[in-house]
Amino acid sequence: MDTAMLSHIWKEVTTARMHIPDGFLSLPVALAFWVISAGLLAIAARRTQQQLGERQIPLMGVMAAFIFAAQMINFPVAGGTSGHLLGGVLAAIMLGPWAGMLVMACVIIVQGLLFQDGGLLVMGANIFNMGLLTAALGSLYHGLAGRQSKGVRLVVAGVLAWLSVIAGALFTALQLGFSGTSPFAIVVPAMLGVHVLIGIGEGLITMAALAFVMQVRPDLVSVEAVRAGGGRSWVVAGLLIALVVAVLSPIASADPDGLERVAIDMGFEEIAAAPPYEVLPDYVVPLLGETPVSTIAAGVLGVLVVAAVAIIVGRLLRQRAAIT
Amino acid sequence: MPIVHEPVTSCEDSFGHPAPDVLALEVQGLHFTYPDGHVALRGISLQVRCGEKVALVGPNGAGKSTLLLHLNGLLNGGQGNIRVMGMPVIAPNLPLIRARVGLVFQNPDDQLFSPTVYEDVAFGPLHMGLPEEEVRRRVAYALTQVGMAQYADRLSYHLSMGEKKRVAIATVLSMHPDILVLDEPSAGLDPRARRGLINLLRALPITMLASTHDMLMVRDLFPRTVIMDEGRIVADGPTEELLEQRDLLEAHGLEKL
Amino acid sequence: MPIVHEPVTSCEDSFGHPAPDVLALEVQGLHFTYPDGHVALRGISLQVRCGEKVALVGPNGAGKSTLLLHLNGLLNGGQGNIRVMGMPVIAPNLPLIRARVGLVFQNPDDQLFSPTVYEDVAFGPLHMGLPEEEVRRRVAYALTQVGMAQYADRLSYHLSMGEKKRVAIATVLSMHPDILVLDEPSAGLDPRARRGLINLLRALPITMLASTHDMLMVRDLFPRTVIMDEGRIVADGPTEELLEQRDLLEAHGLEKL
Amino acid sequence: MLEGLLDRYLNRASFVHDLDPRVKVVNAFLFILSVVLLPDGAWIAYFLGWCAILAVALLARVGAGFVLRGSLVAFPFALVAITLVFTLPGRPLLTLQLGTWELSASDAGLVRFTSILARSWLSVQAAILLTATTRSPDLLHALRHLRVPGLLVTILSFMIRYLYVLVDETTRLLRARQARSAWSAQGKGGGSLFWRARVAGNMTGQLFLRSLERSDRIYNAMLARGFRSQFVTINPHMMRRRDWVAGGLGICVLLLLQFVAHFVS
Ligand SMILES: Nc1ncnc2c1ncn2[C@@H]1O[C@H](COP(=O)(O)OP(=O)(O)OP(=O)(O)O)[C@@H](O)[C@H]1O
Ligand SMILES: Nc1ncnc2c1ncn2[C@@H]1O[C@H](COP(=O)(O)OP(=O)(O)OP(=O)(O)O)[C@@H](O)[C@H]1O
Ligand SMILES: [Mg+2]
Ligand SMILES: [Mg+2]
Repeated sequence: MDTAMLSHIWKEVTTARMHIPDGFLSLPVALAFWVISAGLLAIAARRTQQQLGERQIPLMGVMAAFIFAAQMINFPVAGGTSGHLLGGVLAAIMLGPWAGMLVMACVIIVQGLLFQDGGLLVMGANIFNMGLLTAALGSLYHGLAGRQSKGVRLVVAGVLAWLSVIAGALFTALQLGFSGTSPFAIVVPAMLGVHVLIGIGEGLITMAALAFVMQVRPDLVSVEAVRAGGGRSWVVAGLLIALVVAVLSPIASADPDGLERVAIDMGFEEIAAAPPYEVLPDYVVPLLGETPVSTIAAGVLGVLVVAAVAIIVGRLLRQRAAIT
Repeated sequence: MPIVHEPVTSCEDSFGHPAPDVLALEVQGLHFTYPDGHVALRGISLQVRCGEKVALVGPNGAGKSTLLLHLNGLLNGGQGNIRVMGMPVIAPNLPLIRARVGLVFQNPDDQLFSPTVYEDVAFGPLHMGLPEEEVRRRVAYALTQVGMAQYADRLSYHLSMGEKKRVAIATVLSMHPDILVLDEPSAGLDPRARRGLINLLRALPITMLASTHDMLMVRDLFPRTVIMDEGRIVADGPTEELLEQRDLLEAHGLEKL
Repeated sequence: MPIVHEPVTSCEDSFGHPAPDVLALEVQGLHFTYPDGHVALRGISLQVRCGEKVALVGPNGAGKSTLLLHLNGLLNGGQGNIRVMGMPVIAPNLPLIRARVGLVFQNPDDQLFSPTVYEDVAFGPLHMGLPEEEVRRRVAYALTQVGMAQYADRLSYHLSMGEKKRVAIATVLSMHPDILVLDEPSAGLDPRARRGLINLLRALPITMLASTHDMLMVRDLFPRTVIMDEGRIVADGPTEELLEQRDLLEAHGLEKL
Repeated sequence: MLEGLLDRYLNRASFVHDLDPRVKVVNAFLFILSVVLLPDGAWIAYFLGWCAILAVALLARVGAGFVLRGSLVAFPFALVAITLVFTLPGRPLLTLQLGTWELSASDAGLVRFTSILARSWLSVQAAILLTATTRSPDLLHALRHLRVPGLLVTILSFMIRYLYVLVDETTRLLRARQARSAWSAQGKGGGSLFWRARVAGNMTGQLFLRSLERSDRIYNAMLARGFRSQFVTINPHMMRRRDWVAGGLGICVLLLLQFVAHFVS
């Protein structure tokens, strides 16, 4: 393996782009997420059509190309790694939740279809993790911060962007676990651990991009524009979907391997053997435990925590803004 | 730390006077092939002395932009040698080279990515880690040079094309480069803005290499012209003489005025 | 169904011969203000006869593009009247108007939005509701007119700038327009491609109105010139005469050649 | 720089290139489906699947090397599954002593890990063959005629068209930033982490605004040519006999794979 390949691997591992290739998800999991994603996409397409009409076609097309291209924009962090954008939260903030979902789905479809970045059969899962879920989280922005001061809005956007990467990673991990491709006890904490860090880049870029637009074209992100974009029902819908998926996918999973008991003699050293897992916090695994039930619970818990943090942060910030 | 193979020279002698005998730029046998297999440069050799203003002309696809991108190491991997102020353009030198070669891109929108004019012009000095006082000084200097001093707080995004061009030039002037390299500086400007730009470039006391299709500008501004075609230099000499040679111009897709 | 206030005329008489006395375009007292409050047009009146080739020049921001966008109803809401081949440009007439006025935008990348050249040129005829057979015929005709017949299956993205410009013109020629309206057709072309475009436009037997900064092209191609500045028409007459008036040109940011 | 990366289509004249894109899309998708359904350790079936890929690659004159090289993209993801080797219970094959911890690789784990890798690798190669032999407009036509919602396909076709334009724009932006990323002779430079992130965000925001304005201009260009809410296209593809035959043959191969996997080994 040459250095180019190594650096490619390192880049893949240290970016938020968690495109699952074909073969890594079991058929039931892959199909279940195809169904969920297709359903959500159908709603998104209809709602965008209602909002934008015929203008939607060039707008969505160019915006999807924009997200694709924006994912190339990086900034050096340290040790040869760099921060990247995934873009789901940004898209949802700028374009509204439904249009954001549509745009993100198009990005992932094209990445899988034309560039083999993510598989075809597992595309439903990839669309869900990196597109629908992230855009749904982004839609929280309008409810939480739509009318707040500029600073509060930026912070909420940044936190949501950070959470979106974590949520995407969590679902990726859960899908891999349910498919029997990787033991829950390793893949969940490892993915979460890595993406808690990677998500920071997402948060920073999203904040700065939003700040730029606020400064240069304030009309695009004004309160009025925001009001047209989103509603509170979104918070509930997004959460519900996430929960349903977390509960249902193990049932859909026909592969019992995934629920296999994790070898007890497993330690952290072999995790450390693979570079990306170095950042794994020791305390996560004991918390998750070793049984399938607690793993499902962990998944559900993860979703709830992510959502709760989002809401609490938003509330706190709102109160602070009200005081000042 | 940077590797510099030879003592760094400057276009000013130790008394701060221009030193016209120093080689600002030296390209030797440069070949370059794009990853898709397209051969863009087939052996370019070129020397530019301090203080010279040189035009680079030739049809679309001649390789002009490709050559310019090599001058501060944005493209590399081909054969041949490039030296800027005596420093070889190799990876370890790049951080220094980039302060010496100010590259101005064709579309100023690509170059102006900060919200305000000030931030755009300050990017280079800030990246060089200069102290804040010095950064301010340099921004003021650069904006004054291009006649945009009162624009510092404006949003770059809303400037007119001609104003953007000027700011784009200021963004590299603030790094105090020895050589200004411009890719199609007059493209997209109306006649008035174009005239203003030509006057500005004429007045700037700096070495200059500019690719362009604008033969009127070449005649008015550049004493020396290099003609490229298909990745080669096909002529190099005083502009006046070259512009007289109708056959030469026509063979390379250029027009006699 | 379309409302047409007067009998539709055509630039060809009933025998298919050119009819130079018909008014192709008639603008009367056109005012326009952008939603942000910027006044772009302040009373434009202009008549173009069938077969005329008219240049529209003036500094950046004069309102040239704004005027052109009005001609097929992409902008409206201002005061004043516009008629195309006798038809008022009002909402119910737009589908007919848009087939009569072929608008070629400045940046061909904005105009060529389909994956392949063929699909782009077929877009207009298809959306006019023509039968497939006729669409194919028209695509072939339009591509032949601009000398790009063998490019039908190419991807638009991979074309050179000059080729893109030609295809952009073909995309409106396939609609058999009476008037070709071009926004800065020669921008971004190298001298050779520019020359090719000028020859192409000269050979097209069609009424033409083109905004441009390219005074060489104006001299070579357009017998009549209209000068705009700050939303007004400040001069209108034979190109030869206008190009002689140094004061007039300089007052409006143009250059005498 | 990115053009080679972006354009996966290989312009060759071959039987495979000439097939109706619908046949290729359906066959590629079914192939992946069938590969994913292969059980662990069905080595013969994996091998036969690979032979099928090779045969198509040769027929399409794209070369096995091209397909192989491209298929390495899925490789990093293998890291996710490698832990299976050490965590699945089974006969220990190899024991590593790492400090105080003992790692043992089990046979079952190794089989499962290798099987996942093999299936993924085969799937990626099928997808690469599809894009190497089908131009993106044809791919989109195929999707449209395979009843993918027309709106989505239209948006995708706009996206692909402007992908190239925006990737170029971004490349130029990145270059312009890089060109000014100098360091002082004292070895200072780079700016703070937050400043760098802010610059990246500014670039993103600027690209967004430019894209938004571009979409307006495109919409104008569509209106100017008579667009009225309905997108009209012509169907350039007709299923011919050989398309049906090729499609049928492909499906037979897939059935064979399943048969071999389940009954032979
Ligand atoms: N990224 C790339 N990948 C492959 N080929 C490229 C790339 N960029 C440019 N080329 C090709 O290299 C050749 C030289 O391109 P270059 O942009 O240097 O020409 P140029 O002289 O600047 O032309 P122009 O006057 O149009 O700016 C052209 O044939 C072009 O198609
Ligand atoms: N969408 C818009 N909103 C507000 N103002 C606009 C808009 N588009 C153009 N303008 C302004 O209207 C004026 C006329 O613009 P227009 O584009 O018509 O000029 P132009 O003559 O075509 O200039 P150029 O030579 O630069 O193309 C300019 O001052 C411009 O800033
Ligand atoms: Mg160039
Ligand atoms: Mg204009």
